[in-house]
Parts: sequence; C-alpha cells; structure tokens
Amino acid sequence: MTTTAAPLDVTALRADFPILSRTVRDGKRLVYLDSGATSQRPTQVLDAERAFLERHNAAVHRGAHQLAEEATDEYEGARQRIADFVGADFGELVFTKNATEGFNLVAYAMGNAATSGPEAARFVVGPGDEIVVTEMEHHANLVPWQQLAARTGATLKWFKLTPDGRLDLSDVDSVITPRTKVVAFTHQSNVTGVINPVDVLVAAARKVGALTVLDACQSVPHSPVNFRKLGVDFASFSGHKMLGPSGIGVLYGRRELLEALPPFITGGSMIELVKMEGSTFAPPPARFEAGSPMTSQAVGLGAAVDYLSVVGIERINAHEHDLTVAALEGLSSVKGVRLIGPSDAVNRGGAVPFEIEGVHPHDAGQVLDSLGIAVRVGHHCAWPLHRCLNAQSSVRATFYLYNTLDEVDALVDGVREAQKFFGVA
Amino acid sequence: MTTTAAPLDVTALRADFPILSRTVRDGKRLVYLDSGATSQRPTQVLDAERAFLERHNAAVHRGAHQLAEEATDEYEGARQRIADFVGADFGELVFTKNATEGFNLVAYAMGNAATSGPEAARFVVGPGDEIVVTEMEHHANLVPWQQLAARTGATLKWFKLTPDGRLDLSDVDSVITPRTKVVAFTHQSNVTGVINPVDVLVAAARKVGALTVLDACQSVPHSPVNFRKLGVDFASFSGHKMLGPSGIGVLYGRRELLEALPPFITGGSMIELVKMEGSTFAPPPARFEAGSPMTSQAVGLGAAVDYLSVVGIERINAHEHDLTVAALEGLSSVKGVRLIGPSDAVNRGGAVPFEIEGVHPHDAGQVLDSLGIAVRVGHHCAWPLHRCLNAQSSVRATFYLYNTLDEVDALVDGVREAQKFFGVA
Amino acid sequence: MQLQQMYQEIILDHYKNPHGRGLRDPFDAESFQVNPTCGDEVTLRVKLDGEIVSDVSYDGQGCSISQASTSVLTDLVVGRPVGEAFKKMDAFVELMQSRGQIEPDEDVLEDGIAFAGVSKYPARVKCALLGWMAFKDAVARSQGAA
Amino acid sequence: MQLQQMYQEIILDHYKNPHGRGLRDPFDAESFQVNPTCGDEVTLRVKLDGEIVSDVSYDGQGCSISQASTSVLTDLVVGRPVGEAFKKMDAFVELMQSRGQIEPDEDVLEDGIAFAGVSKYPARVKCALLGWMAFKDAVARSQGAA
Ligand SMILES: Cc1ncc(COP(=O)(O)O)c(C=O)c1O
Ligand SMILES: Cc1ncc(COP(=O)(O)O)c(C=O)c1O
Repeated sequence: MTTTAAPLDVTALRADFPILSRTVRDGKRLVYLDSGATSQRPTQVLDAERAFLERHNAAVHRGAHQLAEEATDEYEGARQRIADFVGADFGELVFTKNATEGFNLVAYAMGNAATSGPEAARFVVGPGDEIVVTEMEHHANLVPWQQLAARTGATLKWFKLTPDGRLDLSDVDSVITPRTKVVAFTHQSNVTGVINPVDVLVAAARKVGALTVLDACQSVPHSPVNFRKLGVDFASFSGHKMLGPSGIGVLYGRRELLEALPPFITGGSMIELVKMEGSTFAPPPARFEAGSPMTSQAVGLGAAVDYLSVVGIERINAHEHDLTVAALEGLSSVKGVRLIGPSDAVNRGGAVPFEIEGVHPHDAGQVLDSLGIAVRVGHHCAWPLHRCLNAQSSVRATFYLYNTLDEVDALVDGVREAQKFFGVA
Repeated sequence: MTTTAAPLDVTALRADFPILSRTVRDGKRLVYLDSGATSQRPTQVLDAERAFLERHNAAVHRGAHQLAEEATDEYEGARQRIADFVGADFGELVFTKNATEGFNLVAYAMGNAATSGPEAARFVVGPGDEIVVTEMEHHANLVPWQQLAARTGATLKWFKLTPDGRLDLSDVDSVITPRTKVVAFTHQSNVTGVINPVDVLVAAARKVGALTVLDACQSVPHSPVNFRKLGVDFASFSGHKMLGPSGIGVLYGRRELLEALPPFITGGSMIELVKMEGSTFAPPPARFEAGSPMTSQAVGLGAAVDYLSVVGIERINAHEHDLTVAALEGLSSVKGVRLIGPSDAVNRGGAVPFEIEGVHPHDAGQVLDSLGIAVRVGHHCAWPLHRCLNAQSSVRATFYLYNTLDEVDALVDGVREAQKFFGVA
Repeated sequence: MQLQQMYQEIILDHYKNPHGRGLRDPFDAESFQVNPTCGDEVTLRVKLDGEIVSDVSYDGQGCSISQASTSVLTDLVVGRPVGEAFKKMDAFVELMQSRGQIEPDEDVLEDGIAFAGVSKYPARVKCALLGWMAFKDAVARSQGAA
Repeated sequence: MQLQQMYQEIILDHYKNPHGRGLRDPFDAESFQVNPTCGDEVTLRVKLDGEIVSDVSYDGQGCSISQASTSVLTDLVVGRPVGEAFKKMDAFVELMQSRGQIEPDEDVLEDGIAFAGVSKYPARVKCALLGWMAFKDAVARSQGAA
C-alpha cells in the first residue's frame, strides 16, 4: 500500500473506468455520485476476470487436471491478497455472494448452534439472551438479527442515535450487558458516512463475552482497515463497492471462531464425509463455501484489491475527504438544503445525505438525473436511521477515487436547478 | 429454440470458446471433458457481461438515475429470458449464487415456517414428518435436507439404487407416504447421467400432498426442460454449468408457493417495511434476493440462454447423446475398464463414469491430464451413490456442445495409456 | 430539457393543489401502502355507496408523481361505479407500464394522460401507482367487509 | 512425458510393495483420515515405546501417491523418537508445499525425496500428506491418552 501524500491524479485514473466516459440523458456527461450503492470497475478488474475465463476457468478444488489446478491457484491466490488487504489470515476469509450473506451466515450459524456439537455451545442464543444492534444499521445488518431473535426467543436491543446522527454511547453498559451474546454494528454508515468508534464497542462487548460483528461494507473500500487490529470477531463487506465484481462478498471471522462455528449453507465442497445417515464438515473456510464458488469474481476482487493498493487506500481516503468537505460546504451554502447527519467531516466518510425543502428527494434525484448526475434517493436500506433523523427519505451523494471537485460543484448547481424547477428558490 | 435436426457444426462453435484453443502440459491440445463440473464460456457471454459493466452498471431497483434504470432493465430482462427458457413465469425465478443456495433456500425457509405466519403453515416440518431424497443425489440436494431433518426432528428417508445405478422405484408407496412433506430428487445424475422419471415422483408426491424439489443442474444445460410441464414445485440449477457465469444460480418456485414461503436470507431489497421492532417482506422474487444481486452475472446468464437457444437445445442434446454412445462403446471395448451406472445410453445424459482395474481414479486422471485430457476424478459430490455402486471413486468424462468424437477417441486411447503406464495391460 | 416531458404542468398543479386530500369520515375501508425503495407512503380511505365510490380521502408523504397521481385518482373515481373506476385503473396501469409506447385516451383518463411521460422512467412507475394500489386494496377490503 | 517426473520409480515401487501395510495389534492410538475430494481414506495405528515410535500399521484405499507416501512414512518413523519423526514430517510437509522449489535432503527424507515431483501438482499434495496427517493425529491421541 502506498502511503505517499501526493494527491490522486484523478484524470489519469478516470481513464481506467470505461463507463465514466459515457453520456446519459441526451448527451450529458455522466457524474456518478452513487458509488456507495455500487462502484464502477476499472479495465484492470474487467481484464483480470476475462483473462481468467479465457485461460484458466475450471471447477476449483475438485479436479486433478491442469485447468483445475490453475483455477484453484487463482481463486486461493485472490483470497490471500484480499486477506492481506484487510489484515486477516488466509483461512479467516470466507467468500459469500455479498455482504448480506455474510451477516446471515453468522446469524444462521448461531441459530444452528443449538442442534450442533458442544464446541458450538458458545454460539447458542435463546430466551433471556440479548442481541445488540444500532439504529444506524443498513437493513443487511439489522433484519438478520431481528430474525434470529424471532427464531430463538432472544431479545433485540439497540443503540440510539444523537440528533446529528452519531451513535449515542452515553450509556453503553445499559445496552451491552452480561446477557448480550452479539453486538452487530456498522463501521461506517452508508447514509451519513459516520464512522463509529469500533474500539469502544469491541471493549464493551469483550467485557461481557459478547461476539462483535462489524459491517465493513463502507469502510474497507474507502479506508485502511485491519480487522485483526480492530479486534472484531466477524466482519462482512462486498466486492462491488470496492471496484470488484458483483456477486462476491467476504466474511471475515477470527480463526478460532470460524473453527467452532456450525455451517450455514450446506452441500458440495464443504463436507468431510457424507453418508445417507449424516455428514461431517470440512474445516474453515471450506465449511462455509458450499457449492461451486464465485471463482472469476474472486479473481476480479483480487484485481480490485491490487488496484486499490497501487493507487493507495490512504490517498483515496484523503481525496474523498476533500470531496466531502467541499460537498458539505457547497450544499450548506444553498438556502433550503438540510444536511442529514453531521454537518462536518470529522470521523466521517464520503457520504452526504440531504433534503431540499419543498422538493421531494425523488423529484430532486430526477432533476439531477436529467443533468447527468447520478445520486441515490430513498432511505438507502436504512429506514430506522431516517426515522431517527426525521427524514422520510433523502438524496445521497457518495464519492470514490474517480470523483472530482468539479462533480461536487455540478451537484450543488444541480440542487439549485431543482429548487428553480420546483419553484422553491 | 431451434428444433432443426441438422447436426451441430462443432468446429464453428468451438471458435466461440477462447479457452478451447489453449494448450496444456507442454503443448498438448486441451480436451475438456469436465463440463459436468463447470462449462466453458463463449465470447458472446463474456462480451455481454463486459458490455453491461462498461455501459450500464449500477445498483438495480434502487436508483432513479439512468444507469440504474438501464441496469434494472438488463437484470430483469435476463430473468424474463431465462424464465422463458425453462417454462416459468417471470416472478417464479429467484437468482441465487449457485444451485446449492437454491436447495438451502427452500430447506431453510421451510425451517423458518415454524416461526412465521399462518400462510406458511403448509411448509412446517417437525417430528413425525418425513423428508424423502435419493441415494443418487449430489451433496447439494442431500446435506441441506439432512440438516433440516436434524434441526426440526423430521425423519430423512430415501430411494435406493438398482445395481446399474437407476432409482429403485419398485416400492414408491413405502417411501413416499402421507407423512412425507418434501421429495427432493435429481432430474439427471451428475455422475451417471441417469435421467429420472420426474412424472412418477411428482405423481407420488402429489398424491400425499408433499412438495417436490428438483435438482435441474444437469438437465437444464443439456436438454429442453419445462418446469411447468414437469409439474415440480421447486427446481434449482446453476449458471456456470450452462455457459453462463459462476456466482449465479436460479431457483424456480411455483408462484403460489413462493408467495407463501417465508424468507431465507434477509437484508436490503427484500423488505417492505423495516422498523427496529420488526420488519415485513416484499413479494417474490424480491423477497428471496436480499442484498445487492448478481447483476452482471444475470446478464451473462441471459446471454448464455440466448446462445443455447440459437444453437438449439435439442441439437445439443442429440450431439451429446452421440458422444455418450461412442464413449460407452469405446470404453467398454477396453479390457479392465468397469463402467459405473448403466452401460447403455437410454434415458441418460452425457456423463460417463468408470474405473480402471489396477489404476486408482486419481492416477488415471493424472495420466489423462498429462495427455491434455481434463476429466474429473473422485466421488463428484455424490459419495452415497459411489458407495451404492461399489466404487470408492471414479473417473468421469462429461460432454457438452463443444466436444467431438475425436475427443472421445482421445479419452479411450488415454485410458489404454494409463493402463500401460501402471503396467496393468 | 426532457424534464418538462415528465413533469407536465398538470402534474405540478395537482402536486401543489391536490384534490380531495386529507383523511375523512365516514369511510368503509382504509389501506396503507408503502413504496419500499423510497419510503413513500399513502393512507387512503374509500366510502362506497352501493356500487358507487362516494368518497376517496387520503394522506401521505411522497414525491410529486405519487401525490399528483393520487389527486388525479380522486377526480377519476369519485362518483363513479366501482366497475368503471377499476376500468380507469386498468387503463392507467397499462399506460404506466407502456414505457411511453401508448397514446392515452383522454376520455378515460382525463388529467391522467399527463403521466404518459412518466411511464418512460421505470423507477417512477411505482410512484405513480402507489395511490392506485391503495385504492384497489381499500375497495377489496370494503367489499370483503361488506 | 512429464508423468515420469511425478511417478518416480521409488513411488511406484512403494505403491506396488507397500511397507508395513495391514493393521496390527498392539497399538496405542488409531486415526482415520479421509480426503474429502476423492474419498481416499487411511486408518493408521501407532504404538509408542516411551519416546520411540515402535510400530506404525495402516490400511486404506487410495491412489499410488497416498499409498506410497504412507509406506515411506513407516520407513522414516518406525524405531525413531517422536521428536525426530515429527521433524521428518515437517520436512516432508515443507517439501510437498514447495511446488517443486525445494531441493529435498536425502539424509532426512530418504525415499521421501522421490515426492519432490509430486509437489508440482497441488491437487496431489493432499494425497501425499494423507498418511502423515493420520500419523500426527494418532500420536497426538496416544499422547493425550497417556
Ligand atoms: C446434479 C448436481 N446438483 C447440484 C450441483 C451443485 O451445483 P453448484 O455447485 O453450482 O451449486 C451440481 C454441480 O456441482 C450437480 O451436478
Ligand atoms: C453499510 C452497508 N451494509 C451492508 C450493505 C449490503 O451490502 P450488499 O448489498 O452488497 O450485500 C451495504 C450496501 O448495500 C452497505 O452500504
């Protein structure tokens, strides 16, 4: 990873992303401010996946022929590079289809603990036990826990938000208690960009022997993240948000935990012995990768991690910070715009949600779209957060390495345009 | 779908598959006889996915901007074409990461029925209920049912095999009884190519009100399949076995059943309303597609289905039949070769498993590999089947549209070579 | 700018001055509908007088398209027999799913024809149909209850 | 043909005439190991005499590589102290994971050096290690039981 402070050469970078040179809506240049939903892919990633498919494609871990060997090497080589990128060991990374599957994997495996062997006893949850989440969560790290609670009789509890959208940690010990079995929380909010104090929550969870599950979907793509240093037990993120392919996510689990965790999805490649009467299971990570895996997608994600490393994740982070500061400044200078969440860029990633008085977010998004500006409107899979912050929905701009200050200006101009169109300015 | 009886122009077809022109092991031409594990991809599929990523990539169903609209159209357009290909309605197809997830989806959703609303009551299984599978199943359609039984207290029962590897249906009514809740079985064995009489099993299941779950992994890629006509309740297959991308599978479910089935993986995009206290869920197929989906992979699978349709699935089937007949003939002419499963090509797809006396399958595979011939060795994720047929493991050749009679000859010659190398001929 | 094509004057007028807005008593049935992607919601009440839709009242939060289409809805269905109201609904749904390929019939849809441009934006079709789904559901409930 | 590189004469000899094959009594511990991909399996027994591995006996089904490497194993460990046997195991494991990049030490591995070529075929490494994993496990069990 490069740690040089030199700013990004965004113009050069943009040339790597074919889609950024297309136009939309009758020739408008595309201003893509929706990377928080999904990022675009550089040619390097597309080429890596294609080269794999044209040269090495085969079933991994299953064949004794040369293609199968090569495919396995590429697949596991990608796992190693991705593990290095997030401060994990090779065997601690499980490939999933998306981050959502990762959260479900942990939640369902915990549910399965009740009918598994004694080594799984630490994962059992039931009546009297508590599962802790936050009001800031993406539905992906909320609904699976609601469902686990509903299935097992455990109780769901949550941290509330302060009025500016940060976690209210004023009374940690009343939320995380000796009854707590899991604390699931996001590293960085996909709506407000708020970065949570992982250390505080990990310490509180450890004190009571609860597991921690980190939603790293918005942190890993945008900042240097080291799971081992963070000390979390599990973490989940998605390839498509970090220049990689869709259809692949990553679950991190501390080795010792993955080794004791019962399986979730079962089938081929995750077994040790199969008889009609019953089966035994392979060690991790194989135990959690049933069926034919996302082979070329892993290779693509490996290439994405290489790309991010060459560009330098700190530099990307610094660049996004500049864009965020500019966006906050630009938008707050527009009368009638209400920023949702913190109004500053302290402990905050590159996501800026807002409302325009008198213009519904969907309508604002439509005006921006007509100008070529792609933002997201709605509740961004974080409905409770919106309720807390008194917004039915919001317009959200998110930034990545390929965005420019010009594009931030275009956004701010677009907002004024929307106000004009709807006669509120 | 073309129904012309004209044979395939395999030479022309092969030019569409870049990997087939590569060499392996010091310049040997690649003879790829492992399509049963995973197929290769034609340029048309690779191009479709790449074009999508370079032009239309965005989060589907979530954005109001032009890219998001286009991406959604491409994604849902692919669903429609795939649905047409297998005789299903648009809303009856759920995208999964692979076929394995599809079986798990049904099994887990049935497990969730106990804690869901009254409309899910028909899916509840518990002590006294029976789940029926077969000894022929791939682990993907076996282990999830073992696990469901273990979690719920239901009993697992199974159809046995005849000595030549067909389902022993001599006493259907003692296996499928009024206690049966599900009958899960494969359309076509991935080991022996045996095609099962779906009608017999569907009729028996219907008689007792049991659900049917079809493993269509090996039938959909190789023969015309119409789920509606087959009358099964659920069916699952994988993209990577039918010229499509890895990382995508398809679960078919009859509309009425999908509408009543509780969710499996939960998170974003599958919800209706989310509050901290609880959530409600979207109608199918969205209910079963939590998180960011396999967008470009769906597009790729759509292109694969187009490719298969243009070539003509009946013609592909006929071509594979010819290869199978030739392989059975060729291999049985070699002294010391034991064919596993049926020795004829009646009701059988293009999979030919065998053993060589005195040469372990792994060693045989290695000799074939050194000649450029890629086969699979082992139990092919069907361990119980191998036990039934008195084989610890086997060598398996599988065929697809791009294979030739020359390649079958190469296989037979390779087998003789292996015998020579190990001094058993 | 393409935008005017979508946001016809008629739509903006209904949005700014919605007809029949506000929840009223008496009513036979009420339906709550939500658009899960954007969180827009509508609560809509129906009062039937035999076969005649005698009142539709509603409240909710939503974009110009969803608000305006619900306003147009009240114009189209109030005072009409349920059967006729449903025919209008079918025509409106068909128009919205047409991707701009249908020439709407002003005799049937009146101000509803202004939504032809919206049908070119698939992400907004759900907005335009939100109130109608609530209407359909409320009528079904009131008839089920009857 | 590359094949000879992998299937050295020594390997084929051990395959055809395995040393120490067959399960014998007495023994301190037994381990059953299976290769989940191909179904190969080995049952291996260990008898310890204080620190000395006094007997290793085994049975199983497997390919030439797994059978030969288990045969070589008995030559390498029987009569030796556990510590030395484990050093040999470590050297063998290292060799197998080397992808042909290590020059094996004949003083340590004796006939085991013939497996250098196998290490270039990652799919076969598990075969070569099957018996060794059983040995490691059986020793651990016998010591755990002691
Ligand atoms: C008959 C059969 N069922 C199920 C599967 C599992 O498919 P996948 O690994 O793509 O989930 C396969 C292939 O591996 C198969 O051949
Ligand atoms: C914070 C956060 N968590 C979870 C998710 C879910 O990720 P995916 O949809 O890739 O499973 C997302 C993105 O949608 C996200 O931004």
